[in-house]
Amino acid sequence: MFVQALLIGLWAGLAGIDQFNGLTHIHRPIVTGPVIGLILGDFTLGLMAGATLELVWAGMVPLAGAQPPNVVIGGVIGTAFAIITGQDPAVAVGIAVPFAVAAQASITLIFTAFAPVMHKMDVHAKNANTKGIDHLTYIQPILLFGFFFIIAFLPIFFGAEQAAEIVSLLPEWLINGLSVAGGIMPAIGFAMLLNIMFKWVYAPFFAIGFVAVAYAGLPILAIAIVGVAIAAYDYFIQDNVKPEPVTNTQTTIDDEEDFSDGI
Amino acid sequence: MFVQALLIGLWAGLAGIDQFNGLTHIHRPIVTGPVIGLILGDFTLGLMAGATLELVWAGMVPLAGAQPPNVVIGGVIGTAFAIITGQDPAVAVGIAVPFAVAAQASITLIFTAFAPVMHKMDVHAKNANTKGIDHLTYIQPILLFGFFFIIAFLPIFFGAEQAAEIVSLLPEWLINGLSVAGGIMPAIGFAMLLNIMFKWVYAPFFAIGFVAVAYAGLPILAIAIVGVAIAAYDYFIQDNVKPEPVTNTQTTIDDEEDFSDGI
Amino acid sequence: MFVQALLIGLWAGLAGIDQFNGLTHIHRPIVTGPVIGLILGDFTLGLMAGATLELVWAGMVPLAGAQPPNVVIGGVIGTAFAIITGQDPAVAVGIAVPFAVAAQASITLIFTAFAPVMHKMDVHAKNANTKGIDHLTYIQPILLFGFFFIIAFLPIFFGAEQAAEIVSLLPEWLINGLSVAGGIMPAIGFAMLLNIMFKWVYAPFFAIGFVAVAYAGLPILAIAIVGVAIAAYDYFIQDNVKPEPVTNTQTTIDDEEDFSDGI
Amino acid sequence: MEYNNQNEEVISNEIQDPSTEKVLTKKDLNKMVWRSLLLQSSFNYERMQGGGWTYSLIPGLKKIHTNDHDLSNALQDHMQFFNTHPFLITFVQGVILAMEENKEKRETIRGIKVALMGPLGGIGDALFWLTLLPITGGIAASLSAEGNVAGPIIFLVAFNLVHFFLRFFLMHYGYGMGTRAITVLKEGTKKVSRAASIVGMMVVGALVASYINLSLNWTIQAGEIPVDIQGEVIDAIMPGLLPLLYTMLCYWLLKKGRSPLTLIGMTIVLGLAGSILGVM
Amino acid sequence: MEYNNQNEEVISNEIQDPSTEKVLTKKDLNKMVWRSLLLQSSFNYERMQGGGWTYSLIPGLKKIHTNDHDLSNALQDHMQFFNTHPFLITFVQGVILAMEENKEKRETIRGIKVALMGPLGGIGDALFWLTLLPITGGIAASLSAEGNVAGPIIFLVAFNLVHFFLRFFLMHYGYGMGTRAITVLKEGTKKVSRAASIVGMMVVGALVASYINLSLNWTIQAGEIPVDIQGEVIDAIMPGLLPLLYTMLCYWLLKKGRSPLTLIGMTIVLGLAGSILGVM
Amino acid sequence: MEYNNQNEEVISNEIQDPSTEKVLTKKDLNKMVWRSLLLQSSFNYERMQGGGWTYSLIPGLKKIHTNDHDLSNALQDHMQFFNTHPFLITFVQGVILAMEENKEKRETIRGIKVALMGPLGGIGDALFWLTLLPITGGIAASLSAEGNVAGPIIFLVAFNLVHFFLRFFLMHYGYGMGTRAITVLKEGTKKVSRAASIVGMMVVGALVASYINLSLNWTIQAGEIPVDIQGEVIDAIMPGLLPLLYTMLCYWLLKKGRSPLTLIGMTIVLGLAGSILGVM
Ligand SMILES: OC[C@H]1O[C@H](O)[C@@H](O)[C@@H](O)[C@@H]1O
Ligand SMILES: OC[C@H]1O[C@H](O)[C@@H](O)[C@@H](O)[C@@H]1O
Ligand SMILES: OC[C@H]1O[C@H](O)[C@@H](O)[C@@H](O)[C@@H]1O
Repeated sequence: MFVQALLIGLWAGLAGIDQFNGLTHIHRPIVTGPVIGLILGDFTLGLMAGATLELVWAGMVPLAGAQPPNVVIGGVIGTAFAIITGQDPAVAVGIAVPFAVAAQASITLIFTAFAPVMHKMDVHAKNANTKGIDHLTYIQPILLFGFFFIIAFLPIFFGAEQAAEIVSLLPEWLINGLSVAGGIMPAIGFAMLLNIMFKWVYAPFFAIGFVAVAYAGLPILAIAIVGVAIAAYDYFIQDNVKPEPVTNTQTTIDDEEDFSDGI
Repeated sequence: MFVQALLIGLWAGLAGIDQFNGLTHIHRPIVTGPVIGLILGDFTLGLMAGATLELVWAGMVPLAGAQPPNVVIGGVIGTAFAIITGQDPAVAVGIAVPFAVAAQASITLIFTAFAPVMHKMDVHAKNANTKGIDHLTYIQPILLFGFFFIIAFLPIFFGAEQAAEIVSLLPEWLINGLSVAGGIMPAIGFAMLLNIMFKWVYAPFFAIGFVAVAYAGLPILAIAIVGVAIAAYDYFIQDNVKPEPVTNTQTTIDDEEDFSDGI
Repeated sequence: MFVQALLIGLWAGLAGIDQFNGLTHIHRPIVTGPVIGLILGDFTLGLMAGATLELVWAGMVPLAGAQPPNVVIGGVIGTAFAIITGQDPAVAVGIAVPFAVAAQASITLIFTAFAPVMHKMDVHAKNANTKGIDHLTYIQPILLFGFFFIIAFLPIFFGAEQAAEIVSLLPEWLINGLSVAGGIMPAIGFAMLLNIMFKWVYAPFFAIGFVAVAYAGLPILAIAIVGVAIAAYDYFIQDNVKPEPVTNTQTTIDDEEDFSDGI
Repeated sequence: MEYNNQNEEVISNEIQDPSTEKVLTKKDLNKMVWRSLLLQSSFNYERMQGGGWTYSLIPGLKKIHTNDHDLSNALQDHMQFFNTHPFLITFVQGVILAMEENKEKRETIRGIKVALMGPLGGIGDALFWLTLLPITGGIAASLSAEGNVAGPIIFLVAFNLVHFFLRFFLMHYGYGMGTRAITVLKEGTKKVSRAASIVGMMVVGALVASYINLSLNWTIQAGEIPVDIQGEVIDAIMPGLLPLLYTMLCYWLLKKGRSPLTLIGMTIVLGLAGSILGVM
Repeated sequence: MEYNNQNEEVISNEIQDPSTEKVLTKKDLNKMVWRSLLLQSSFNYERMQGGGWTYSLIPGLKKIHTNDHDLSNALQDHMQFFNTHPFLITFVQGVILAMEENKEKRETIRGIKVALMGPLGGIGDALFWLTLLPITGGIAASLSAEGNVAGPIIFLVAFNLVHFFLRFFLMHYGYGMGTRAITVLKEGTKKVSRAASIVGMMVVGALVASYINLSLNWTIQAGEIPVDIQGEVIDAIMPGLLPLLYTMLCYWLLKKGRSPLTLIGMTIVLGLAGSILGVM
Repeated sequence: MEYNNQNEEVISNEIQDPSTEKVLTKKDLNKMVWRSLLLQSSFNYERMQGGGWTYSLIPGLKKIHTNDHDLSNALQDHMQFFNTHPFLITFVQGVILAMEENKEKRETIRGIKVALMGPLGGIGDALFWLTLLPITGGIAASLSAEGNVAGPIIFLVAFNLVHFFLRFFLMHYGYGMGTRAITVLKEGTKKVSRAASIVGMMVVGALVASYINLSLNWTIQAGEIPVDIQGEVIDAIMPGLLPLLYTMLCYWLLKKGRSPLTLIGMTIVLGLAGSILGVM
């Protein structure tokens, strides 16, 4: 079992990277299913389990960074258990979901904890050290690889119950708390953005954008359209009302002065 | 039966014109009912059938050009069959509705097919040929007369079943397709309007009007009010920021010049 | 019973004042209950009846001047009858509510009828007669005292049935009519405000505020935020487009003139 | 204040005879009220009431623009898309005739016309189609149902009293209002035409989103997953996207010199194709 | 920059004594906090808290405007429609007193006053009537229900701690904020009064649509067809139409010289008529 | 036209080397397409894709800004909050690179970047996550379910055809569009940067209200009365109040010189506290 668990772990690691980087979507159950099938020696069952799990995860996609139950772990563990235990793929879903949910929480956690790395990057940016930025860029993918490897390896190697116990060691309040913190975190990003962008003259537009979402529930595109409309109007009227170039008058006066002098 | 069918056809033709031109509403079942009653020799039954059909068609009115099941054909055929077959007016509704729906489709079709006539009118407009416009104006009413005459005459003359068969000859996809086209057609009208009205300075207002309906679902009146508010604001600020008339200064300078000259 | 009814009346009068002036909230059932209990000799029962009635009236508060069933009368009469008749406080609610509703109607009536007093105040304001305003200010509290005294005294003294009869003498159409009038009345206040504030240049903003509530149902705060945003934008652009101070040029010209004179 | 305007040549703004005499008499106005009965005589889905609207104005326009160039300009302008409630049309006529008589800029006239037609359409539908008609019809029906011949008579009288009173009253009222408004707005014609265009363009934007009926009725069955293209995809991107895109396509084709007839053909083909494929 | 303003004479903008000394002491402000307890003493449906609001300001206004003409102007101005949450009133007092002391234009003061009252009304209702009161009341009730005399005591203490703390704190806070704001905005009084008026007018427009309770409860039975006049007709034309029209009617009558008392009489007659006819 | 701007020093607007040569080749652009695959490589909840976005631009920025001061400025600027759909990213890259190459003001670049990211995020999610993926996945699943090995193959091919075609096409399309737009907008850089900032700030305002997930899940049981703090109190005052306040708090702390790391610590403590107390 060790070799197979190892192979599955490696695949999960790759898929885990692909879920966020590359996005070729080899990480979806439809692909992962047959791959696991191959590893565990039952390609067709893997294919079919992958199909079932693909449908379960249809529409469960990360919007604006919010993580749904993890599709990689769901696909890998679901298929593996379907083949190992010889259960119907539909039953395997039940086994896969708690692991997928745990992975979801952990990734939220990783994305929360990763914020400080940005500040390392800031320093490199300040120093125009692009190599430094490049290097920092590779950290998270490696981390994700390790993480997905472990989460996939353990339950295959030790069996689901033992693995579930290990998973359950993560305290609820911590996971929940970090996920709450993750939800709030963009406020810092916006504050930093405002720190650069904010001028009092632009404050009214911030307010209008905010009200349009908070009260009227308009989607961002609608706000951007209205924003462009307002900006264009503003652009045009500033044009219209450009005061007559006074320089002209000034020149006349200067000429005048010269003239008087000349007398 | 021929004379009666003829008379009914004539009345339907008149009513058909009135539905779009004149709008005295002699075309509503409440009036059409007793008229058909008179023709077919049972005034009271016509009166009562008209009342029933009037209620059926209450609220079925053409909004923004969209055609409901045709009230003229519904009223005429409904009443006629109620009297001829001696059925209860309520039953007559069931017979009238398919004809009314077919007429609805056909009128949509006529209004779709009539667009090219506008381009004849354009030519006359260009040539300031008002007589030409006048003449083209009379085409559609005459057409409507003929159309309603036939649609009313046939089923009375041949009997409902035969007529229904004829009606059903129109292929579904054609009627549906033309009605879809009719729904899209105003885009051309707006494009032509924009072709004349559009300037980039006004584009922001187009965008705001569009967003206000598409996203916020505001009715046109609300948009017009906001539009007037914006226009008035714009009007006033253009006033405010009118640069001080430079002519004044200019004059002083000219005086100056004269004065200097005078020395 | 007379002394007790008198004491209860006095307390109701005070509470009636407190409901609108002072607002220390001694008028809530939670306080009124034990006080009535003391007066009628069963403090604990009063305390508990007060608790029950407090919960009944939770959330029944006057928003934007609209009167809910009167909490003072509800609390006083509810508690008193609970103690006198020895009924369960929950039953007392049923007795209290009609009186509370009658009091609600009467207060709406008082607030409607009180509008003319404002015009007395206007005269004093015009004459800068602050003493006059002060004196008029004390009228309504005194009136409320009397009103609440009577409404509380009568049913305790005569018993609920007799009192209910007296209450029912008020004709329905009158009470309803005055409350309708009260609902419309703010229009006069706004008209007077507009009479002072209105200028055509500001009309667009009035229109936008109106549309935002009437059509989009936005709350006042949202409108105020957008209003501040618009006002700020307007403030800033007026800044931007301020025509170059012409005085400057003017001065140059004057200097010029002097200079020429000097020659 | 130079907005690059490539359309100026479409309908020229220039007026050859700018004299602004009062030439319309009460009789002229009344004549045009009668003509307004044919407002929908050329109804079609491209311009809706544009033809009938022009027809209704002809006597006035002829008297105002004795110069053929100006008349042609006016006629061409009015021939564009127009739609409002048929009972309120005379109000628009009145206002517009006063402006024509005063030789306002075509741009201003157009802006006001478009700004009026949208709201009046909605108001008229609410007042007459959805209120006056059901009320008079309902009362008449309850009489007729008892065999009372008064039903249809009362209906026709009551309904048309309102109807014709409005037509005549609104023509003269609108004309008066137009005349008065003009005197007030006289000063800055450039500014007034800008204001009219602002409102007009907002209304056109709103009409594009509300008048054009173009949506897909198309659900892709991807294996077991149904995907509703209109509801789940297009509307998620932007509601009203298709009407907007189609209008822009038409506008672009017109600019490219394609004739409106081509666009009509294209639209009909589109409709038929959509119908045959079962996706519209 | 001449906006034709025919109302200037209603309450003159002119200040006879424009000296801007700091005359208000902490004691003065505290005195006006106590007066603020009578904010609703003259509550009525025409001006709501207008009378009590003026009453609450009197000591300050007298000290600031030693000139009778100016005092009269201020009093008349404050006597207009006013309504906000009674616990937040002292914040408005503070801001306005700072502005009065600085002899800001009446227009500006009015604009700020109106701009503040609307939002603070809603916020206060949410915070105090719908949160603080149920919470303190609920806790107290659960004590009282067990016969514990601490119930009412805890209620009164907790509630009024918040209540009176707010009154005093907000007065001084508002006054400080007003004073600071003024220094910032000093430069362009014309522009500031314009900004204040913009927000004020938007709030008034919003209040017209939300405060006036005028709708028909009237269903016409046209034969068998029921027509709900408010829901199907008026709202289809424009929601809030009746409040708007009635406000405009009142405004027009005031302009015509009718006294507000006449309007009150008219309104009561309307209410009674509506009630008797059963349509309101 | 002096807007008091205290932030100018944060990222300087000054460009030391303002020469605007065309230095980017097709190859450079393609290289950056490949880099764009790591857009989410540093994903985190503070700046989301800010790090990966900067990473993806590095080859271009280095070639454009040969001056270290300018390069540092650009890198710091791009390192800020960024989030959009990963498949549409190359379009933003293209536009921004064209602007960088043209040495537009940092303010303008920032405004355009922010203005693009919000709408493209929503559009991309609708098009790719919620449409393309379920459709290709669904079709493939129905093949796989029958044991047909074509399922996964067709899925990968079809999906990535669209995916990679878009990445390459949009990069060049965006770059071309950016270049063209610049020529049009050339004249008034001050006015263009103002316009960009207006849209950018509106989008940021909107994102604050929609991206930050901060609400209380807290019901106070006051005796028998349950008070839902979020639904009945906070939302009644203002929806989105907490996200707004928290953003303002962070902004204020940054201004006070606190480091972003402190803010992250604070946020995590807040999250944990909220979680332990069970109110978030
Ligand atoms: O919403 C835009 C974008 O946000 C985040 O970056 C991720 O959740 C992406 O999957 C998503 O497309
Ligand atoms: O909607 C306004 C108007 O549109 C079209 O012209 C027709 O449907 C009319 O019946 C309707 O009143
Ligand atoms: O709505 C604000 C305010 O309006 C009126 O003044 C009263 O109903 C108060 O109780 C309320 O707080």
